[in-house]
Amino acid sequence: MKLYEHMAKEVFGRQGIPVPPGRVVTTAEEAADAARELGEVAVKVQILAGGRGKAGGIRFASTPEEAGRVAEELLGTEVRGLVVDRLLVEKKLAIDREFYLGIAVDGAARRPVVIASTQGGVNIEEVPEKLLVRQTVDPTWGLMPYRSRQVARRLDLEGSEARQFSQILVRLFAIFRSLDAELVEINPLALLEDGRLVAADGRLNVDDDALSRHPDLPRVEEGTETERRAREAGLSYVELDGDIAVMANGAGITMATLDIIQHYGGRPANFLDAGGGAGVEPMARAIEILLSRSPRALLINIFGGITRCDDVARAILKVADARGGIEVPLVIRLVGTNEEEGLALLKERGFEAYRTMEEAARRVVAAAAAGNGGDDSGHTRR
Amino acid sequence: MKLYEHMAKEVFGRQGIPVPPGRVVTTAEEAADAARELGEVAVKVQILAGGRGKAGGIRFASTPEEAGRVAEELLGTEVRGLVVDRLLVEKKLAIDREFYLGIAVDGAARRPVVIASTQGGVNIEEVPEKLLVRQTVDPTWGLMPYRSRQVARRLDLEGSEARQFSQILVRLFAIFRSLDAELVEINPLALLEDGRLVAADGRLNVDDDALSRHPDLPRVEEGTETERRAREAGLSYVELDGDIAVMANGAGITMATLDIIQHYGGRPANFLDAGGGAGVEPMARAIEILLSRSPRALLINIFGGITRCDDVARAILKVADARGGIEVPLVIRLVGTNEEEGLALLKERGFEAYRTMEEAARRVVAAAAAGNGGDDSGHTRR
Amino acid sequence: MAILVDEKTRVVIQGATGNQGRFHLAQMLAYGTRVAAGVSPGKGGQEVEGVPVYDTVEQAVLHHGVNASVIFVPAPFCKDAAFEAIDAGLGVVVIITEHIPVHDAMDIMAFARQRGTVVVGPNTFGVISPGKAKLGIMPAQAYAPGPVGIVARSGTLSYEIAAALTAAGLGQSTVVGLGGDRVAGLNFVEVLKRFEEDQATQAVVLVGEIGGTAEEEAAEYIKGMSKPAVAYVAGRSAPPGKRMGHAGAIIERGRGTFEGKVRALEAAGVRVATLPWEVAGLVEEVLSGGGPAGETGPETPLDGE
Amino acid sequence: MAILVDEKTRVVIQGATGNQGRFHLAQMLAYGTRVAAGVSPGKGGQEVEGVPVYDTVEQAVLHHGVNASVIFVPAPFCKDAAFEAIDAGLGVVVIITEHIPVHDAMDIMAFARQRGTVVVGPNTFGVISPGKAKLGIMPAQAYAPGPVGIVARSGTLSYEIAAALTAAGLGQSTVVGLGGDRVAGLNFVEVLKRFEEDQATQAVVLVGEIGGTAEEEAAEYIKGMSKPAVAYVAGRSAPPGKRMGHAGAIIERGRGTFEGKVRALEAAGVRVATLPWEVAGLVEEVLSGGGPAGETGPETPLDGE
Repeated sequence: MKLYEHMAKEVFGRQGIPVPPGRVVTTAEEAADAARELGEVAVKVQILAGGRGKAGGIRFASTPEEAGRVAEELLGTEVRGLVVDRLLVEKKLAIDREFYLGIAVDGAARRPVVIASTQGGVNIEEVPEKLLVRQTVDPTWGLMPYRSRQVARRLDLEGSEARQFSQILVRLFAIFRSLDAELVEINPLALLEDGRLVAADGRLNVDDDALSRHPDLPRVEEGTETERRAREAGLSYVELDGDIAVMANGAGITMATLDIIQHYGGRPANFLDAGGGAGVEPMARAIEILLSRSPRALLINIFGGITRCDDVARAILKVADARGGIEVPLVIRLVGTNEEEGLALLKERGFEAYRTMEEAARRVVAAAAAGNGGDDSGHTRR
Repeated sequence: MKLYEHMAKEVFGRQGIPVPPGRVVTTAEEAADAARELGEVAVKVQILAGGRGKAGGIRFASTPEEAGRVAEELLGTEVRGLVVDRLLVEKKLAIDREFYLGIAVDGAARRPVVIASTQGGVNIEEVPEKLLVRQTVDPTWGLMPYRSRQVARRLDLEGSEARQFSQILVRLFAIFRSLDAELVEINPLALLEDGRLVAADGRLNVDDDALSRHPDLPRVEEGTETERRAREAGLSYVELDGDIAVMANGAGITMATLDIIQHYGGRPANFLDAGGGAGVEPMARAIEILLSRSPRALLINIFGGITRCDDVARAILKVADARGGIEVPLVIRLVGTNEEEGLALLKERGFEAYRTMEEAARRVVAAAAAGNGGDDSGHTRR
Repeated sequence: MAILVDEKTRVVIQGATGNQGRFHLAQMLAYGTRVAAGVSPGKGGQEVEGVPVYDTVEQAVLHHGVNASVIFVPAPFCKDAAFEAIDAGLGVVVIITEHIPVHDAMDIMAFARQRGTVVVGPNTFGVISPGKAKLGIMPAQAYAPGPVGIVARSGTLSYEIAAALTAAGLGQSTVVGLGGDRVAGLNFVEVLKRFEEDQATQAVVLVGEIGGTAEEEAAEYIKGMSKPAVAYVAGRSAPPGKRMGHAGAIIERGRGTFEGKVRALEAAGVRVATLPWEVAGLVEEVLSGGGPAGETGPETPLDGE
Repeated sequence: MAILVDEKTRVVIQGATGNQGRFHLAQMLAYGTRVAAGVSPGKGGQEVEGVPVYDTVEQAVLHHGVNASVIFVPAPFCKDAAFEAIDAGLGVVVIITEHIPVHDAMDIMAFARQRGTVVVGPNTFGVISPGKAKLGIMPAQAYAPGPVGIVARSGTLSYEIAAALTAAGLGQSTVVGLGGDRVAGLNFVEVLKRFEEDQATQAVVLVGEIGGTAEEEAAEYIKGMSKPAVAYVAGRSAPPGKRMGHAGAIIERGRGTFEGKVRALEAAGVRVATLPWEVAGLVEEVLSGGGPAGETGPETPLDGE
């Protein structure tokens, strides 16, 4: 779960990391009020995506009136495809230099990794390797102050900058660990003209699998309406821009299924992994969700391990019953655990199924191209 | 620093360890009020010493009136040499069995050690070894639930008892670590007739060296007035029941000095370690404290390492100046760092010093026996 | 021969009395795996399929000398269960459970490393040495004993590929699932090293996917391997992923893409299949001496020792 | 020969710019110790007595190959300093600082054990191998090179005894202060083992005190030692101590008393002095073949190798 900048900064501030004074607003009036209090301000759209500065999502205002006007212009617009419904109005900083500081999970090292640079800001991804300091941290004892001093040393920081940096890093790591973060990031970590280091931006992504341990954190929803419905049903679902809906069981096989469809010239409409031994009910829900997006064809590709083929068949029949038939060409590939039972159930109701991915993939691409699944489904399009 | 039972139980309760409902009272009326609320109660003196049950410090009362009467009788009395100024009035428990559960620092293992027994209660120290479970815990990862289940298993606990016990142990260990405890102890950990496990008593000793990390903990003073004054001066001081006051530098040499005095037939009045390179001021304070107890003689035994002999001499002279002379026989043994300067300073003012512990010890014992230090001090007794 | 597990492995099932644990304990027993004990806190004294259940792993070690565990306990309790297994000195711990918090996973891996325990998973289908032992949830009928070692990040896709190999008469020495989580125990390189040393393994199949840098690291190692390798990588059609902030991009620095992985593997002499069902054919080729495609291939004979 | 430290030991002083650190750095240098660097965060680039100061231990290792540290930093920062030294791979870390929280000490010892670092202290006077190297705060004039190894819990008392030995012409191979805290790094047994293996040491002196069980454990080890041992134990006259609750009593179970310690040592063949100044005489006796008093003494020749 990604937190908005203003939420991340609230967490930072509570842990003693300096952040600029600011207020979250949802109207132009509130923005003007905030500016009246703060003086010259930055007005920043709060969206769950990076690159908002380049996309015009950060503006400055010298007066309350200007702040109100800028807020008016930003609220309700789309920035990087996301609707702007809140702004962070912050005191404008007099920045001398911009550093980068992030902590993420390094899968290869199986450890947290600190990444830091004195060349932070919008172009951090292009900073040459030699200007980056990377340091993995053994989670056993956490990041103790001496480690943060080592990072500061490697960045060639000295004196007050080194001291402030070390303290911020120790606190950022404490946040990373205590909030089960997948990522915490301060970019830029701004060195102000008066010598203070301040988190000018903030990012905090929390591990979805650990959210139950953090009841006090705000909950932020992301994704389209359909993606949210799928998530609520416990399904791993991502919308794509094609027209062939796909359900498979397991992330790898689902990805491979999309690859194969594309290989044969088709365009997948989504990624839907119903793996992990889902029962009849979740699978039926999955099929309903796929059909709700009006694809040109639907492919169900199951190699049953924990997933039982008879359950898959029952899920298909359940949806067919509820809708009075499946309205788009349906191609089924069904092998593995309880295969015979599953095939028998389907056959009884006039559904056929393939045994290989190859046949099924070719067929569904053809069906989508023709706008008709033909003799496979026994059902007509809507 | 030792916490009172009621403070320990407050900590336990906050961490989810079941404790009996109760209230701290300082008057008979409050005790009666508490009993009115709680029903049948136990009235327990709050002192920083064990064995208070056997010493009559725990009484029971069936009615508010009786509770008031019992409180009246207990308040202001001495139990195990300590004045009773507060009582804990607790709902009386219907106890089926008494367990023991403690966590301490095991110096030999350099780790926390859990000690548990199903034969708890007042005679725990006599419980045979085979009925005790000891388990040291690697502090690296703390005490995880599986370790507490192992302890429960070794105690042959089952079902609900095992579950409750494991949960209490995990929480008690968290308290032990997070509060820098030297000792946490629940004795008895009472198994009630209704099957619940409850901390019927509680002990929590916090490491003095870590108190600054725990500003929220109450501060409890212990020891005599003089011991407190010494502690405030940063001195390690314990009163004994003899008549020869002793100041030395270092815990081992101080202990050895007491041993030697006793060896020659004398009786030390105190243990005072002014070690660790104390300067003139703290040493002068130390001598003042010793003299305030009106000993029959005073021995200052210094082997100067970090401690400088000239500082010792200056401290002695400072006290002599302030008091217009030292009023009891003073025997000095002074060797080591800056020895010459120290001896010269003393000599100038008529003080002599020995070079060996042996001579000095024999002399001070003789002086105390005679009630006169004679030619050594050049000063008369008060 | 096989790697990690074989007919001598004595297994304890943690979470043996839950639905998943109970079902798969029976399946593993039926396969011939030496499942000696189950562990479920509070359920000590019960039996599952005739296998005794204990409250602690310590007891299972004491009474049955178990040396490997398969963990089915729910995610919130999994760190505790894994620590218990590692602390009890087991050599191999297979964590089937999915949705384990990533910080718990990092802790588990740090502790396992301190103790020298091999962790497989989490979120893995497990490990099977066909005909010898099955520690996991994979469908037994997909496998047969033989000379091919398989190491995969994903479950169903690897079942598919194993089944195709089996159908083609190409049995497996051992099949290892690394698990789908970002932080996992064994990685490709560690498994490949074991296959390289295993006399029963004559060729290896690597089933990868986009994201992370594990395939690139595997390719580095394969350059020095004596045995031929075939790979399939899923995710060619995936749109540029949702990025983990700058830090994610910086960690991977352009690696982790489909093209990058395939390039690295091919440069190491690996035959990379375009479609999953082409894997079996490529394995047949390399086993019959077709050899690796790249110039950096091994100099030792290709069909093993 | 000597144990733990000698003329080749390259030392870094942590907390080199503080009062204590600065003073003792100079003293150690004056003694001939190879003090190569100091560390004080934020003070990198300065010098103390001509010794360069760095911000991190890592740099001191990089630039000077230091392999031992003496720590003078204030107690609240000591855990961090000790971890830094251990993590930097130093072999010996001497912690002079007193009043370190006991939980910090347990953490330090756990980490040191994981990394195989020898910690001396905390709250110790340090280690001196007379004529070779002094890592600590002991008064140099109390010592001279020679055949006696001393291991002590307390500082001043051991200076006293060492000075008496020196005055009697009995120099020392190495003198080790274990430190006065309940949780410490090296213990008696670990130091005695090193003396037993050290060719320069012909007899050992153990300076103990009441409390804990370290002297009893030492006695157990001494039973198997080939070299003679003399001991002094402080605290005979101490009144029954303030007890650490039941747990303390249970841990020690009647051990830890003066009588118990003396009994255990004598049973192991150790000559126990009643008064500190008797130690030198007893050492003379055992070195001239007087031998241990107990029946459980060693069978090998008594005057060492």
